[in-house]
Amino acid sequence: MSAVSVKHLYVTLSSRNEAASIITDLSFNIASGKILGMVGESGCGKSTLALALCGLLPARTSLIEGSIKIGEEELVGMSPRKLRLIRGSKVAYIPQDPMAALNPTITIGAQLMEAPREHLNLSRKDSKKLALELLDLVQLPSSEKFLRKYPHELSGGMRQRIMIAIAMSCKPILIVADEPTTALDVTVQAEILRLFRKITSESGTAVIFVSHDLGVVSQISDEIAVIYAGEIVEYGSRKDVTHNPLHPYTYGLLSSVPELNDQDARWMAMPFIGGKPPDVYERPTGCRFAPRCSFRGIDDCESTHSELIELAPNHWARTKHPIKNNLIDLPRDLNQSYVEHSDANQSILRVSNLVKIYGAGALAHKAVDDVSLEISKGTTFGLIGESGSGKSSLASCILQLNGSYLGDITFEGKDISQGSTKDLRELRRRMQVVFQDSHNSMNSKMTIGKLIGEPLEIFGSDTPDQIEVRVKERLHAVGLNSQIMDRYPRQCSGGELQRACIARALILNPSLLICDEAVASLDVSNKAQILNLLREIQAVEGLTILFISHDFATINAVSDKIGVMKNGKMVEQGEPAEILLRPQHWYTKQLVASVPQLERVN
Amino acid sequence: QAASAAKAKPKSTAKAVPNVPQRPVTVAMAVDPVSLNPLEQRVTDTYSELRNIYDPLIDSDGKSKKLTPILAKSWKFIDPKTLQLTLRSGVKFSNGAAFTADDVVYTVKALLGKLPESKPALAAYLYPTLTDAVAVNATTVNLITSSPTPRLPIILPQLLIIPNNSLGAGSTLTTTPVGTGAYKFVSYTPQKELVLTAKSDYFLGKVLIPKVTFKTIPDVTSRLFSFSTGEVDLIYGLLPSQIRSLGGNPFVKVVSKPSTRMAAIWLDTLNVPALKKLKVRQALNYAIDRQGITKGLFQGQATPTNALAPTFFDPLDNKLKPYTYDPAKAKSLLKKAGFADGFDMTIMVPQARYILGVEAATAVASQLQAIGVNATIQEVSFADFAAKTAVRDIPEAFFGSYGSSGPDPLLLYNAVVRTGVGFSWYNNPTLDALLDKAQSAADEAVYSKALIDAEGIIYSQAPFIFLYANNITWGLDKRLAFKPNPIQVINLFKAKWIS
Amino acid sequence: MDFKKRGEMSDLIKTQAESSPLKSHGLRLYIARRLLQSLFVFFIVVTVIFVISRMAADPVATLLPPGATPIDRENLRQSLGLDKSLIDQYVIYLNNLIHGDFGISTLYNVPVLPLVLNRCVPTFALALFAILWASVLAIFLGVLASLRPGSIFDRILGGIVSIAQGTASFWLAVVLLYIFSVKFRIFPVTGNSEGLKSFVLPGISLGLAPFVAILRLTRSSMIETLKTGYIRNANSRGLKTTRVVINHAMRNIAEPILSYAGILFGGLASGAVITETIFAWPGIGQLSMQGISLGDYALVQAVTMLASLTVILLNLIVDLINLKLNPVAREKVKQYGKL
Amino acid sequence: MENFNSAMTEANISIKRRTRRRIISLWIGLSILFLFIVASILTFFLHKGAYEGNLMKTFLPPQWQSGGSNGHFLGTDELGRDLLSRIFYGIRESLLIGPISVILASILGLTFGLLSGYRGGWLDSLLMRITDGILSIPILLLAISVIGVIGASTLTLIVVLAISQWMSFVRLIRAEVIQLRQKQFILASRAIGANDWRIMFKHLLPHLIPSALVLATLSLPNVILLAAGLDFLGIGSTPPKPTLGGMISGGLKYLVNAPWMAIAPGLALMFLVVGINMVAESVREKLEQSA
Ligand SMILES: Nc1ncnc2c1ncn2[C@@H]1O[C@H](COP(=O)(O)OP(=O)(O)OP(=O)(O)O)[C@@H](O)[C@H]1O
Ligand SMILES: Nc1ncnc2c1ncn2[C@@H]1O[C@H](COP(=O)(O)OP(=O)(O)OP(=O)(O)O)[C@@H](O)[C@H]1O
Ligand SMILES: [Mg+2]
Ligand SMILES: [Mg+2]
Repeated sequence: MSAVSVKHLYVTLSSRNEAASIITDLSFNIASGKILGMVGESGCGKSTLALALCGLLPARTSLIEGSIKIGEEELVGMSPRKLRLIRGSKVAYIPQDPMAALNPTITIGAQLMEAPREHLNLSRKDSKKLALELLDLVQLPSSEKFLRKYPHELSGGMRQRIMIAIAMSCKPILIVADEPTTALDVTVQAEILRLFRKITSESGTAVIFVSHDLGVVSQISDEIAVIYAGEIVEYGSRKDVTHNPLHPYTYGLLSSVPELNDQDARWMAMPFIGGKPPDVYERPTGCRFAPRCSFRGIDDCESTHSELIELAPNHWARTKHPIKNNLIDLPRDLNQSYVEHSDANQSILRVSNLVKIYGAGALAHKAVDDVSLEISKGTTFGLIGESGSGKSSLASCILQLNGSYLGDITFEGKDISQGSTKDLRELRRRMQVVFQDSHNSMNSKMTIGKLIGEPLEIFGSDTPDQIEVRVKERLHAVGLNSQIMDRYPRQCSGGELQRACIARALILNPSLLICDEAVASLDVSNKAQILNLLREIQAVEGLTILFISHDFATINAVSDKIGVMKNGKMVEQGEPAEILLRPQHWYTKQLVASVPQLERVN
Repeated sequence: QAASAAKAKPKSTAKAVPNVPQRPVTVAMAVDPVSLNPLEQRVTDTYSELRNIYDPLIDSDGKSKKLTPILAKSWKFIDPKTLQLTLRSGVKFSNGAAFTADDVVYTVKALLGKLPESKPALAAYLYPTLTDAVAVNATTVNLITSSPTPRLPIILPQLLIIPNNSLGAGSTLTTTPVGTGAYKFVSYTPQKELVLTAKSDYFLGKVLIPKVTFKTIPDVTSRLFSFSTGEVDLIYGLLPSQIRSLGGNPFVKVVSKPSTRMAAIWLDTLNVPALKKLKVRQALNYAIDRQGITKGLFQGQATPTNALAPTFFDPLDNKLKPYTYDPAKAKSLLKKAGFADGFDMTIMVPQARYILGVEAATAVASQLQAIGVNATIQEVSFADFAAKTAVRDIPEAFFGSYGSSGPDPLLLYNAVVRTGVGFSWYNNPTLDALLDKAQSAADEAVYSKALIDAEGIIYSQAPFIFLYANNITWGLDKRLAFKPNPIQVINLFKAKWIS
Repeated sequence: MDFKKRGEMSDLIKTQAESSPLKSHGLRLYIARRLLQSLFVFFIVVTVIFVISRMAADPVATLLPPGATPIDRENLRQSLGLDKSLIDQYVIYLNNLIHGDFGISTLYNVPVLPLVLNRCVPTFALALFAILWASVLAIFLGVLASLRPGSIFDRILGGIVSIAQGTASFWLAVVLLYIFSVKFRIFPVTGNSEGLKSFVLPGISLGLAPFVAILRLTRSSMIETLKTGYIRNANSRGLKTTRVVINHAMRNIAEPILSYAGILFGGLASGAVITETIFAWPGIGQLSMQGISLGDYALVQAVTMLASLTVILLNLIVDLINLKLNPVAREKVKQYGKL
Repeated sequence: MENFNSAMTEANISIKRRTRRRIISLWIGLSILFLFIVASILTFFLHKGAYEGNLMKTFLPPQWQSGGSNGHFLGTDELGRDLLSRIFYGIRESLLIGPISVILASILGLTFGLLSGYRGGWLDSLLMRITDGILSIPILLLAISVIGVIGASTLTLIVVLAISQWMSFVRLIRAEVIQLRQKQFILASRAIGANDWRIMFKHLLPHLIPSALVLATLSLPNVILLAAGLDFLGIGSTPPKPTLGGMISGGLKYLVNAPWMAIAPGLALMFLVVGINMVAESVREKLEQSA
């Protein structure tokens, strides 16, 4: 018998004046000890599902219909009181951000012991014993001293381990983990994934693992459900789904997972699914994926809504036209391959022995420790490293946005460290930056048009009309419609906004563009499109790019040269292929090994 | 002038009803005593409280020239500048020490700042001519003045006698007063209460009320509330409207007595062109509806006046024809004076100082507006008021209510109309000459004539807008026999419970 | 998937071993820093009061009796050092303060400092009473309201609080006095001599404003706290609401409420001026009211300085308590000696 | 499906209801304020009744009570002045002084908060210590000290009230600027070469307006109450301007005989504050929702 069985689940949420059916007709089972990976783009209803399964949706504004059976208990229609007793004991929840989920003012020991004391009526002593066992289970030092620690004393990975320990504390039937590793570094993510596997197989707890990253899901899951616009579009064993995708959406997701070993990545356009999932209020009546599907129009799929069909044994898909196996060899749009820009030997930026120290005296902290690098004109330098390794610090030193530092930076043949205010102004024109969080790096109180035109306003003597013309040109170049000029940042999607950021950075025609995690917060398709765009612009305009990322696949796809940072030091530099195939430093080796990858069939 | 003490004594005790049990009395006061040292205060309330602990040499009833011997048996001028007093013997301070001439000398020296390392005490300004005191023998003392001061005895009631050598280093007088008075000091909690008990061997007779508590209640409404609930037995300074609210209360008695304070608008006749004109000043006086103010605002608890001094002061000319309420006449006078279109006149008035003072000033201003004078009022805190009048920084006029420090019109005139003195904004050599004459007149007839003439000048020259004399309203428990005094001194020596 | 055990453990060890450079004396450093800061703040207060006192057209005029002569005035001017330059006056003033000389009360003719200190106790007792009922009731009601924002209870309470805020405390005081003391004779009209009974009416009028403020603060910070990830997560563990509120949320709203203590006390000191006058309460509020109406500025200034000194010290203490309650801040202080 | 729909509508109603409630309370608040504003405007035609009394008609009770007079809806005071006209005047005074001082406070607060938060360093420390200092002085005592020394006038009152509030504005704005300063759009603006003035006034200021607005609406009732307190103590606006606080203090003396004299202005003050509060809360909720 399956541990968890969900049948014809409908979830409707209400906000403002409208009711939105977020999830429609969702069914699946999980056996104990198995992991179900739930994958889909942002806004497809993954988190809503996770909350519904834990009975955590606010009763007053949500409506759940259908059946959720956890063990023997039917959750739908259960009284709030009973639901509370189920939560934590039968079904546990692990959220994305472990820092926000732990109370900063209470010791982790107390937080670990809470649920057992509530649900199992354990005494203080017993619950402490249990807490120590749980620490052991999640491979943390099981000492009383550790129990007395506060969340802020732990690293992100350790906190997520604590969250897992808390979830496991009452030996639940089901753990729902909503993107539990998204906020973590790859190396830590790999550890956590291993831990999940170990615990489920040992304890028999079933896990629903929600993620938007098919790579991650394919590493951990026994079964995979691909969710799109509130419904499952494909459902089957891991192998079936990743090797023989039947639904075009699954196919698109699979093809946009970059491949590390791909020697040609630098020169190939990255595949992506155009468009974005439909708004909950405007879902198509026919196949919900139809507007984005390259196979649409074959039949009436645009008008009729297909059922989930078992197309192969235990492999369901919501389509009448499954993709053929032979198509699985991922096609590349070779029309758009890029030409290498020539002046490769002419150095545009040279950083030598850069040291950045924050604080002073006993509190001094070396964020960048003796880093040297050189970038040739028209090429891309990829900088990779875990969070806190000093990538951004290095970038802002180069941009002269970070106060004083030690060492020399030469840009376009000039030492820019001792520039005057006038030199600094000139530098701003020549060197630009795009940040990770486009919502944060755009002033929400100004229109896109004003924001993009602002550098011209500051530097140029252009009239407002001239500015408008140039802004329109740039918008066009980054693939945006000029109508967007009158919109405010919050009225734009992440992808649009990141394009606007790029337009803003490029409007002064700089020679060096620094992209600090410029695509990290975008979903796969947007990420691919932006990377394609950057490389296109580089090819056309001869732009030099310093590309910072913590994601190896991304770096691999854009860089001519890669630098790996760890604890402020540059531990390794070289050609991408070199680094990937023959990493020298132990950290680089670990990094390369941790990258979640699809097992692909050859 | 001297009266016999023996006469007063049997009178006070004879009427006592022996079988009424005597209970403590609680009195509501608006402010704390400023100091427990009688020389370091200049506030009626404080004097009132300390009067029960200390005795003066001579006492007065506050309205007539009649003086009562207390610590002094008799007094006479042995020369125009020397007043000789014969002291009572056998009087004891509450610490057991006997009262002698040395105590008087010490008190005067302390007052004038003539002790080593001392400066003039706060109350010294009342005695501008007093220069020294000399003990002749144990029961005789001479008070010496710098110029002839025939009316020195009238202001001596303000001088409460402290024991010899009681001030200076290690003095406890300011925390535990020691006096010859009817009551002994028990305790003082600032902003709460001053508690006294009856002295068993008071030299003027038996003290009936066993314990007196002066309770400080600053808020006027709370004061009324605590009286109407019986928390206090005696209260004064009730507002006219509060009298009505006590009307239905069968346990209390309300007594209204004319006070010595005369309310008037001081006019700056020295600097303001309009006010320099007599016709204007008269016009202003004709514009005031005194009856309206005393009846409407004061609910009858005030009397219209045309003089500066209270009617019961002596000598006073009671035949003067009062300024009537005649706006038409006022207007025509203004016109004659060349101010048909009026003029600007700001009237400064202190807050929370005089009973209904601000309200009265407001009424005056609106009545002046009715005859075309652009009168506005400017409320200031009493501290500001005092400061501004002291530095003579006043607008065109101010509202004041001046109480005489003794029952003598001359004291009043000297303080408010004599050219160049602190509270005078008027300059009239004829008047000054009259006042000088009265000042040094040892002969009563000369003195009276000069003062009556002076009054006539003040009346007809109108350097003020005369307003009213308001009553002081006392509330007391019906069963308490106590005679309120016009200068608001609460001496409980003769008070008693009668049922 | 070949993991190097070394790398994984090194990550663990790193975070544990990343010990702070200052751990031993960071706390002391912080306390010293805060003390100095408080001292500086008090210095600013003192300076502000000095500036205000010299803004008067003629400071002497307000300090002398009406009968004073120009000579008296000149003498006083000299003894106050008013004939000297403003800087000299300031130095003299500071020097006096350091020696505990806050000036002479013109009203009582004694040094003001002992005068004021002697009368602090009743004021503190009343303030304590007011703050106790106000905070206990306000926190209780505020938490209840925050659990279901928008519920009928919340809205009724909101209405009451709004009306309470609009009720001027001086108005309420007299109306209460009239109803409960005069009409029903339940409580004494004035004074503090009838034990707890005396505290009721002045306590209510004085506590009204803090009650409103604390209730609003509790409600809004509780609503914010209940939205945080860890509260939602505590819910996902199936804990009882009361337990979530008491174990998790209360701790987190303690900080904003405690941080409000300084401002609250300042408000109480202001309120005491009016309340004590109406109820004839023998404390510094009434004293300063007397000082105000009779122009005893030295007195008012001393009360002001002491009140703000109390506020400053309170803020200091609250900061230290918050350190105790907030391990993140504590850690930070231990490490860096500052927040 | 029947069930579903009814449940859905219920869920919707609760949200709709909340919005509707907000709008209702906004409208109630606005109508109260509108009435009060009309009343203040009426005062320009009422001069006589409020200032000029009829000494023959003192202490008249409200019109509906026995002994009440037709011309005087709420009765008269100790000088026979019409209480209603005086209350209108008092409201006008509150509605003038309150907003002006709050505006003054927010302008000061915005400027200094922006400088302090953006510049940081010694300027920030100094400004913060100064605000700490002034905030530590009990506001009534501060007001009393200032007014006691330089004298009461409408201008003094406004300045004192503004002083009492601007510190909270500085603190709020500063805290917000410090938060905003860390946001990437500031770094991004610096990267495109914007100077400090541009960043402060073009980029930061628009973000600060909503919270300044919220704080302003929240401090308006406080200011009005504080002004009433000062008027109660007799150190607020210069008399004989009728003020609500002054009328309460005057009226309380006659609480036993003429209770209307204290109760009417007290209620007017209460309604004024409640009205402003209702509007303020709605504005705050609205701004929070859109944020
Ligand atoms: N109360 C609500 N009313 C209406 N729509 C809602 C409500 N809550 C969420 N939604 C919408 O439901 C959709 C699904 O949201 P959900 O958070 O479950 O997506 P997700 O797949 O977890 O996305 P992500 O990857 O970004 O976390 C979104 O489009 C969201 O805008
Ligand atoms: N302004 C600052 N003051 C003090 N320390 C800082 C400051 N900025 C960054 N640091 C510290 O410097 C180190 C490097 O930070 P940096 O932001 O450069 O890392 P990163 O590699 O960009 O990390 P991420 O991937 O999380 O963006 C971190 O330990 C960080 O805490
Ligand atoms: Mg989600
Ligand atoms: Mg970074």
